[in-house]
Amino acid sequence: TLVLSACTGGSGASGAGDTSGNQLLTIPREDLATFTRNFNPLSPQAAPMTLQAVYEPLAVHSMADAKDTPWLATKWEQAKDGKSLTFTLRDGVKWSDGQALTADDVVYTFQLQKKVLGGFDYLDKVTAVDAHTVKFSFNKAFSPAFYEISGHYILPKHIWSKVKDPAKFTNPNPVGTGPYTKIEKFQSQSYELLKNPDYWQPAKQHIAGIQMLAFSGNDSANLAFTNGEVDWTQSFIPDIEKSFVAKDKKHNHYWFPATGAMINWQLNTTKAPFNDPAVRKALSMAVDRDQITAVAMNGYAEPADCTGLARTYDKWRDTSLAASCTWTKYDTDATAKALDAAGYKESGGKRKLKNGKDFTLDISVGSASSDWISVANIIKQDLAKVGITATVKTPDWSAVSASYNTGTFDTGIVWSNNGATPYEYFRGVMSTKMLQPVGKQATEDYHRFGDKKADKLIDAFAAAADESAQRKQIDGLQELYNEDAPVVPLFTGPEWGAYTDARFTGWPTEKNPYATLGNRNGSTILVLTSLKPVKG
Amino acid sequence: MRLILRNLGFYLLAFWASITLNFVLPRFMPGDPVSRMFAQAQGTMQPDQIAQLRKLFGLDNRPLWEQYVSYVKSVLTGDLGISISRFPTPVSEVIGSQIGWTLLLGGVALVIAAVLGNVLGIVAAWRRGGVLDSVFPPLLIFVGSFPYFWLAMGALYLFGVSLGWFPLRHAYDVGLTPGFNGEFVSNVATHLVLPALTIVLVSVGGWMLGMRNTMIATAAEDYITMAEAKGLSPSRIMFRYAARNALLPSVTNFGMALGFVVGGALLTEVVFAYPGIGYQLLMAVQGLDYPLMQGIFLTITAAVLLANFLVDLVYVRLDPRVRVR
Amino acid sequence: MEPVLQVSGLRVEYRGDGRTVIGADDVSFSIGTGEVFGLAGESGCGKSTIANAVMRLLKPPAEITAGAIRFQGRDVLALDERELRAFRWREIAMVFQSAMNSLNPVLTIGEQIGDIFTTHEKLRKRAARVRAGELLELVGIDPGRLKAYPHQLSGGMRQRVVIAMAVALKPRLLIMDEPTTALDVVVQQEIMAQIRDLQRELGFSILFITHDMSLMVELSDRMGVMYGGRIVELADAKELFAKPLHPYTEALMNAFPPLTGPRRELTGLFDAPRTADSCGFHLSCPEDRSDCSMNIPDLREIGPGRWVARSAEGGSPR
Amino acid sequence: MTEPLLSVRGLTKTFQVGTVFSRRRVRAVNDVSFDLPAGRITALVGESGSGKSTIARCLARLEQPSAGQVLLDGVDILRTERRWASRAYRRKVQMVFQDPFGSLNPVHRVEHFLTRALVVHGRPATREALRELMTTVGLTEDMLQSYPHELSGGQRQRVAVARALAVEPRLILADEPTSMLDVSVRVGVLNLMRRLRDERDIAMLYITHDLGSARYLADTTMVMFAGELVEGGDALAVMDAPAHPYTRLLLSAVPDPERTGDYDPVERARLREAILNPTSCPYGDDGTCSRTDPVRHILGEDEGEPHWVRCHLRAPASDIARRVLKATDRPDGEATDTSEKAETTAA
Amino acid sequence: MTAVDIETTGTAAPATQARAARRRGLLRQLVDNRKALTGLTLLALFALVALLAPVLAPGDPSFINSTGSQAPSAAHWLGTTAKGQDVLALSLWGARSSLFVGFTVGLAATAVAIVVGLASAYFGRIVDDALTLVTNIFLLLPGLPLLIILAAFLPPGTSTVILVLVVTGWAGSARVLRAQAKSIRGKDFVAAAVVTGERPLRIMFREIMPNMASVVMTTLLGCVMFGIGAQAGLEFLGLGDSSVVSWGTNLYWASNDGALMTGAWWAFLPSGLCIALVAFALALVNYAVDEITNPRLRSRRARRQRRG
Ligand SMILES: Nc1ncnc2c1ncn2[C@@H]1O[C@H](COP(=O)(O)OP(=O)(O)OP(=O)(O)O)[C@@H](O)[C@H]1O
Ligand SMILES: Nc1ncnc2c1ncn2[C@@H]1O[C@H](COP(=O)(O)OP(=O)(O)OP(=O)(O)O)[C@@H](O)[C@H]1O
Ligand SMILES: [Mg+2]
Ligand SMILES: [Mg+2]
Repeated sequence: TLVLSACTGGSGASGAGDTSGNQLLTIPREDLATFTRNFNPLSPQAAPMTLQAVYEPLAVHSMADAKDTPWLATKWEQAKDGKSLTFTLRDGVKWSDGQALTADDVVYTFQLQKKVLGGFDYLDKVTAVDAHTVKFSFNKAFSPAFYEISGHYILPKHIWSKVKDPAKFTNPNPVGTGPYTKIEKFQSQSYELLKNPDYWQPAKQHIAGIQMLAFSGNDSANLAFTNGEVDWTQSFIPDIEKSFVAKDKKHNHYWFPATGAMINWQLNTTKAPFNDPAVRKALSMAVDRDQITAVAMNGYAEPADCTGLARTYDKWRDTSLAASCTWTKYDTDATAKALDAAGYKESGGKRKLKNGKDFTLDISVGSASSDWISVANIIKQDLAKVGITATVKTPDWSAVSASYNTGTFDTGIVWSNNGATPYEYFRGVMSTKMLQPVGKQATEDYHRFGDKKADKLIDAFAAAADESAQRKQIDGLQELYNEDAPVVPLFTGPEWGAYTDARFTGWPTEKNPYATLGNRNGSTILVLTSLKPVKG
Repeated sequence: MRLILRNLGFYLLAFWASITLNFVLPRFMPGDPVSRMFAQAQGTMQPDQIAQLRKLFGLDNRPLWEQYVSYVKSVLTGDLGISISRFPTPVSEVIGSQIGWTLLLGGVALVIAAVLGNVLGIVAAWRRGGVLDSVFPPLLIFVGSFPYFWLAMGALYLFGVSLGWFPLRHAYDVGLTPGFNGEFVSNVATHLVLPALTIVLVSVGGWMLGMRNTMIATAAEDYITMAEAKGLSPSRIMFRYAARNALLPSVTNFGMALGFVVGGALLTEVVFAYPGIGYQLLMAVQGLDYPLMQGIFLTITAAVLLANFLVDLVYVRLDPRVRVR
Repeated sequence: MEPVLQVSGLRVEYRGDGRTVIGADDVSFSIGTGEVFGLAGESGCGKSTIANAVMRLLKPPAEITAGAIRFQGRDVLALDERELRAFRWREIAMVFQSAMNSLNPVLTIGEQIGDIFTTHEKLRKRAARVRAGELLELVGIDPGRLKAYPHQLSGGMRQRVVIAMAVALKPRLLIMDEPTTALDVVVQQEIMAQIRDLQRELGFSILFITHDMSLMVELSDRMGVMYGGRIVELADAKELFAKPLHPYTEALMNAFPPLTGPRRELTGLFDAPRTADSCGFHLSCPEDRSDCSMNIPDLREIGPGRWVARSAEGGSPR
Repeated sequence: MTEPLLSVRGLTKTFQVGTVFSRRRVRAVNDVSFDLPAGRITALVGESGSGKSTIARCLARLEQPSAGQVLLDGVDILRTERRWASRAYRRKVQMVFQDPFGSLNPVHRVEHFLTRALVVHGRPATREALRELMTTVGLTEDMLQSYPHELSGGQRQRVAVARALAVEPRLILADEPTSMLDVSVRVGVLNLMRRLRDERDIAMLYITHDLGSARYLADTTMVMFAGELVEGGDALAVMDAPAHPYTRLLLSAVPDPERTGDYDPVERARLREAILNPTSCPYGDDGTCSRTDPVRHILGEDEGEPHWVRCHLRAPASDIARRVLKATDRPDGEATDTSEKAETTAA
Repeated sequence: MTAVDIETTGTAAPATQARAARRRGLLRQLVDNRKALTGLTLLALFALVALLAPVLAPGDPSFINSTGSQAPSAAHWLGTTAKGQDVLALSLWGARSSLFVGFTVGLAATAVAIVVGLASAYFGRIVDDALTLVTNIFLLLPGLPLLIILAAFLPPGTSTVILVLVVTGWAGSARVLRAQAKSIRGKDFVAAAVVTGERPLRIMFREIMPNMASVVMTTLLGCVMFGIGAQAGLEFLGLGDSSVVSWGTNLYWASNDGALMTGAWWAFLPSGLCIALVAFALALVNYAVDEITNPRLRSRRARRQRRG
């Protein structure tokens, strides 16, 4: 068979080079070696594209340009007191089985969500005002609710109300309002999503369908991508200029907008030297963020400043504060001075704690996050310059997050919340509301820092009705952040995304940032409805 | 018959032991799948969903022995639970859709390696000091010294990427509908070449050397001298007398090798994005998907045990001496 | 009378890494038609080496470095591979030292006997099986046992199977290398009786090898006693038993306490290895033991058919 | 007669073969009783697999007997030391094995074996003690530094005897000590054993296939067949007037150049066939043996040693048996005379 | 994994030849054997490299300083990784962890195997049944999957890797050693030692074990090979301790940094080659031990002609 197969072998995926106009948009999943036919959006393990191409939300928020695009709802209105929100549904939207979308579907969706998965504590009641209007009532003024509700997928009541156990329903042939709902050729390593014949904006169904491919890891997915066998990837590609762009400068592109969450080096503030903001700031100055973003993150990330805000929130940033940042600038001498001043003197090349012991610390990172391990290693090198011995610990993520949850860790590289506004971020790093004593399970604020002053600002932000009112709170929070240094902000996580426009055009770019290049987030639908096949 | 029963007894005991091990192991792991999933989602998940998810996944807090009893019970009734990382797909379904590929890859590689290795070994022992005998053993040892994954990656880049002779991934071309037709079968075969090749390369040396050495040992037995004295032709002595006996240890090794092959297949599956339960297991472990992990481990164990049992049966056919004992 | 087998001046060396062991040295004897020739001697003195040399079964590192083996006038050492295959078993057959190991454990005895006929007489399988059955009957085993595997038979039965195989082609000479050492005395006697019956019937000559003197004297017509790779005494069996001339032969004869008569004290015999300061039954042995056999004097005929290794000056070796 | 050093009563050994899942029982020794008096050599002869070695291994406590008593100086040691033999017992009872190469660990020097035997039992391993041991068994002192493979078979066996002697035992169990030796050196070892018995008043159990050597060496001879003792008595008496069919078979099978042509193989085969029948020895057509266990008959006495046989053929009541005996053997009047003293052993 | 196949065939050599081997000393003979000499030289070389790594490549080999993988040059003989680490330094330092883990695993697994094998053979019966059952179960349990599960639940670190590899690696050796020990247990010299009054432990380790030297050696080498290979496999999968510099982690990082994809073959090649060379060296020695204890296996240049 060896000789025989040598001749027939060759091109892998079917689509490469196909420009018939009917080509499928091929997307790899590097994190799923195999697919299971589960299109239940309630399941955390729903098959890819369930939430991107099959089911749709009321409105689409793009992190790239921070814009909200009306989708299943055409408009919405917040009550004056901020305690309710009313959506008006689009006319003429049909489920893929031909039935019309009604307000009942929306009401049912949220009922089901609360029943099966919980959440939405602030949500008092969802009512269908009429067939096209839905009203969400809250138990308090809560402006971030808009993003949660508008971004939530909507399910057809007439299907789901008949399902006995919605949590365990695999929904093999989904009925949704999305552009591509027809599942074809489902196999363990690939499947196709074809056009929804009843789509409400048929003019935007330019492409014939989507083809998903399963890969066993970044390596094999990237290989397919750099070989031109898939169109759009979101996996981390090392040295993308060389390994991808250089192969076909004309068609191969990437764009890594800094729309991800802020990645922090968190110090457990319940432990001795780290409870001192001066120490935290001193350590922060020891970190060479430029090297981290350049080497560990392959130059794809943006260094953080002392406002703590990710680049996503640029419009919220207090630029004058940002310009005068001190403790996020790399300055080993300053670190040494600051530590000396705080009482952590160096002797014999080793920095000492106040009790005379060596200043040492552990940095824990989940073993799967190789890029963050490199980040930790650079921090370790940087700390060595000021006489601090750091040890990088890389157990499995589950062990790491267990130590975060209970507050038993020393320091660690951690993600942060990434909402439409900085609300979630500041709540996560500074609010006392989220604060749990060591030993109790915490779900955010692992570093266990809380500032009552921050609470006030955060609550005021949630209750504020408009952006101008919120701006003040955010400015206050930034100043507080600069003072407290609750965590050591490192860089804004980039949103990976690369594509080849050999077979499809219309991709979001830096110049046209209508969405990010992620293919599994809320704005993916915008890309799916913008791409056009290359013909001929 | 008694022998078969005795073996069966052993295998059942071994199976029980692996069920127990299987039950015990994951329970020592730190963390639980839900917080793991939460950590993985990196902030995109609602914290208050955690308790709900726990309920959803049915992680129970009953006393251990109760869990054990019900675990054994459900395993024996073929219910391996519901996968967490592929919720709500039953574990048996996940495994069912994958195991065929592992068996195909592992089986093909094992059979080729064993047959090729044994034949080479026989010939090498037969022509002592010949080219085959002096060149192959060190060469194959050397090739076999490379880590599976290293050879796999090397082969992938050399034959797949640079030369483009073989497909780079998957068990068959995307878009092909599985079926028993020439196109599909040859497609599957093409995809099998590289992954199987690496496993064969790594393991064939062991088979060859083993066979060569037992052949040489066997050739010194009195019954071989007797056969020579009887004036039988050399080939008859070689195959009917020597090889037949020298093959016996290989048969036992064959059963044992299955376990290794699954391991080897796991690494190759990762490199070639080949479907299979080996890689699935790695994912399950990383996602703390107890039920899937247990299910896969149990399935592999059961398969290895079953294969060994079958090998034992074959052995009984091949070696009349064990029949009466 | 033309002897069936004539061995003259045979020397076999085992060439190991660096050192060479002499397995047999200057061995000469002949076997007449229908004669039973016995070869006795202690373990390792070279009996099997001679048997294997006659069958041309020696494998490296063994090498025949001198001497000639003639079988019915043919030069055995000159046979090529193909001639050898035809020669073996048809002309000379052999019963090996241990029957346990000389049968292939994974083939039925029927197949193993049948092999002989399919190879040498080009019989079909079925015919070969019939012949095999007849052979088994000849040695008193139920032909139904053809389907049995070796391990399913007792030691005695296995030995009989091997004997049956040996006489299958009615060879002129049968070599029996300690055919009964591993067996019970009772079984041993039965086997020996059987061999004698067969010999009476088929008329072949026997080269009989053992270290059990009484057994040998009982069975053979003529016998040679070997020591250190050499034959030290060669004579008619009864005569040799009655009047051993070489001290080693005497020692051997003396080593068996009698079953009848009064108890008399047997003298302990020489009990030092050839490695130490003496080589045993001959003179002026140097330190180097590889030379031991060299110091055994050549055989001298001291009477008709009566040979003994003794220095020319006469008198017994010290 | 003096109190025996060691008495064996009703010794039975059943082996379990196979693994947990398929146990099969093999009865190797069945209800055997005998005495081993000090200063006497007792020979145990019998066919291969009849259980001779098993008895020796039971007495050496290498195997645990399934039933019975082993009385050493009147104390049942199976009761006092249940699982493992004490060193005190080992000190009194030593063993010499069949294969002198196999019984000497090839990685140690001769000195090691003797030293260990002395040291384990709390004796100082002085040069003096070692030299004395070596000379006792007829070896030279310089051989202490040799490895076993540098010695001849006879010398090795002498080392094995020296090792046994080192602890100054009162009983030596010798399991075919000469069968692996070259014929030319056998007598030397036999003579050594005889000397030890005479000089040191040691009791010996001499196990052998070789009836000639048993006759040569032993004071008492016992014949074993299929796990049971079938005949016993003064060595010469048993050999010269064998009473049990098996003993006769055995004797007739020994090659003896002086007796050439004396035996009839056909008759012997018949005898053997009959004896090997599964139920003891139904040598006769009434099948008594298949119904009842044979009993012990005392045939005569020689130097205070009763000659006994365990066989129906010797029972006075059995006419058939007498007829059979007449038909197959040399006429033998005296046996039936003493049959009145027949005693029944515990079944 | 090939090791297992090789070692099970190292069947008991005829006693005389084993004796001959002992007489001349196993080590001396190894030095005389060409294969063994090659293997031992290679091993010594690697051991030397491991010991001298701090001298040959001073400083932290994993020091991250710049981007860009540079091809081999005068400054960096084997080039640099994507993080600017010197590949040569990484390979040199990697020898330390890999060899340490390999040999520790080998020694520990062999020790366990010896104890189990000896106890099993010496005590027999229930002990043997139980230990054999356990051994067989461990032998049949698929190794790598078990390894992955174990490695995942224990905290990372060299000691975990060692522990896990010992747990999954001893059974094969135990089976071989048990078989060998059992055949020695049946020898009369063991019975003789019992009769002399020796205690079990002494018999096991002073009487039985010295007779198994060559089998112990082959299993030891096999275990070392297994240890090195399996450690690399684990680390490649990211289940080892990625902060340690070893050949396995080097490959892990190389693959993570897409070394092959970006054409940086120099980051990928050396560590794999090192693993293979060490394993090859061990296999050669193993092969030679087989040959020495069983001289029949020696390859002859040409079959010597029989006289004809
Ligand atoms: N393969 C071999 N290599 C080296 N020497 C050998 C070999 N085979 C036999 N010898 C030596 O040749 C001599 C004669 O051996 P042979 O087997 O002929 O003796 P034997 O008389 O048959 O002994 P036994 O009675 O034990 O069968 C012995 O000294 C032996 O060591
Ligand atoms: N360890 C054992 N396990 C099972 N069966 C055994 C064992 N040892 C001995 N036997 C069986 O017990 C019986 C008696 O064996 P034993 O070795 O005592 O005979 P023996 O008279 O010494 O024979 P030989 O003369 O051949 O040495 C035989 O049938 C043997 O198969
Ligand atoms: Mg011989
Ligand atoms: Mg015995």
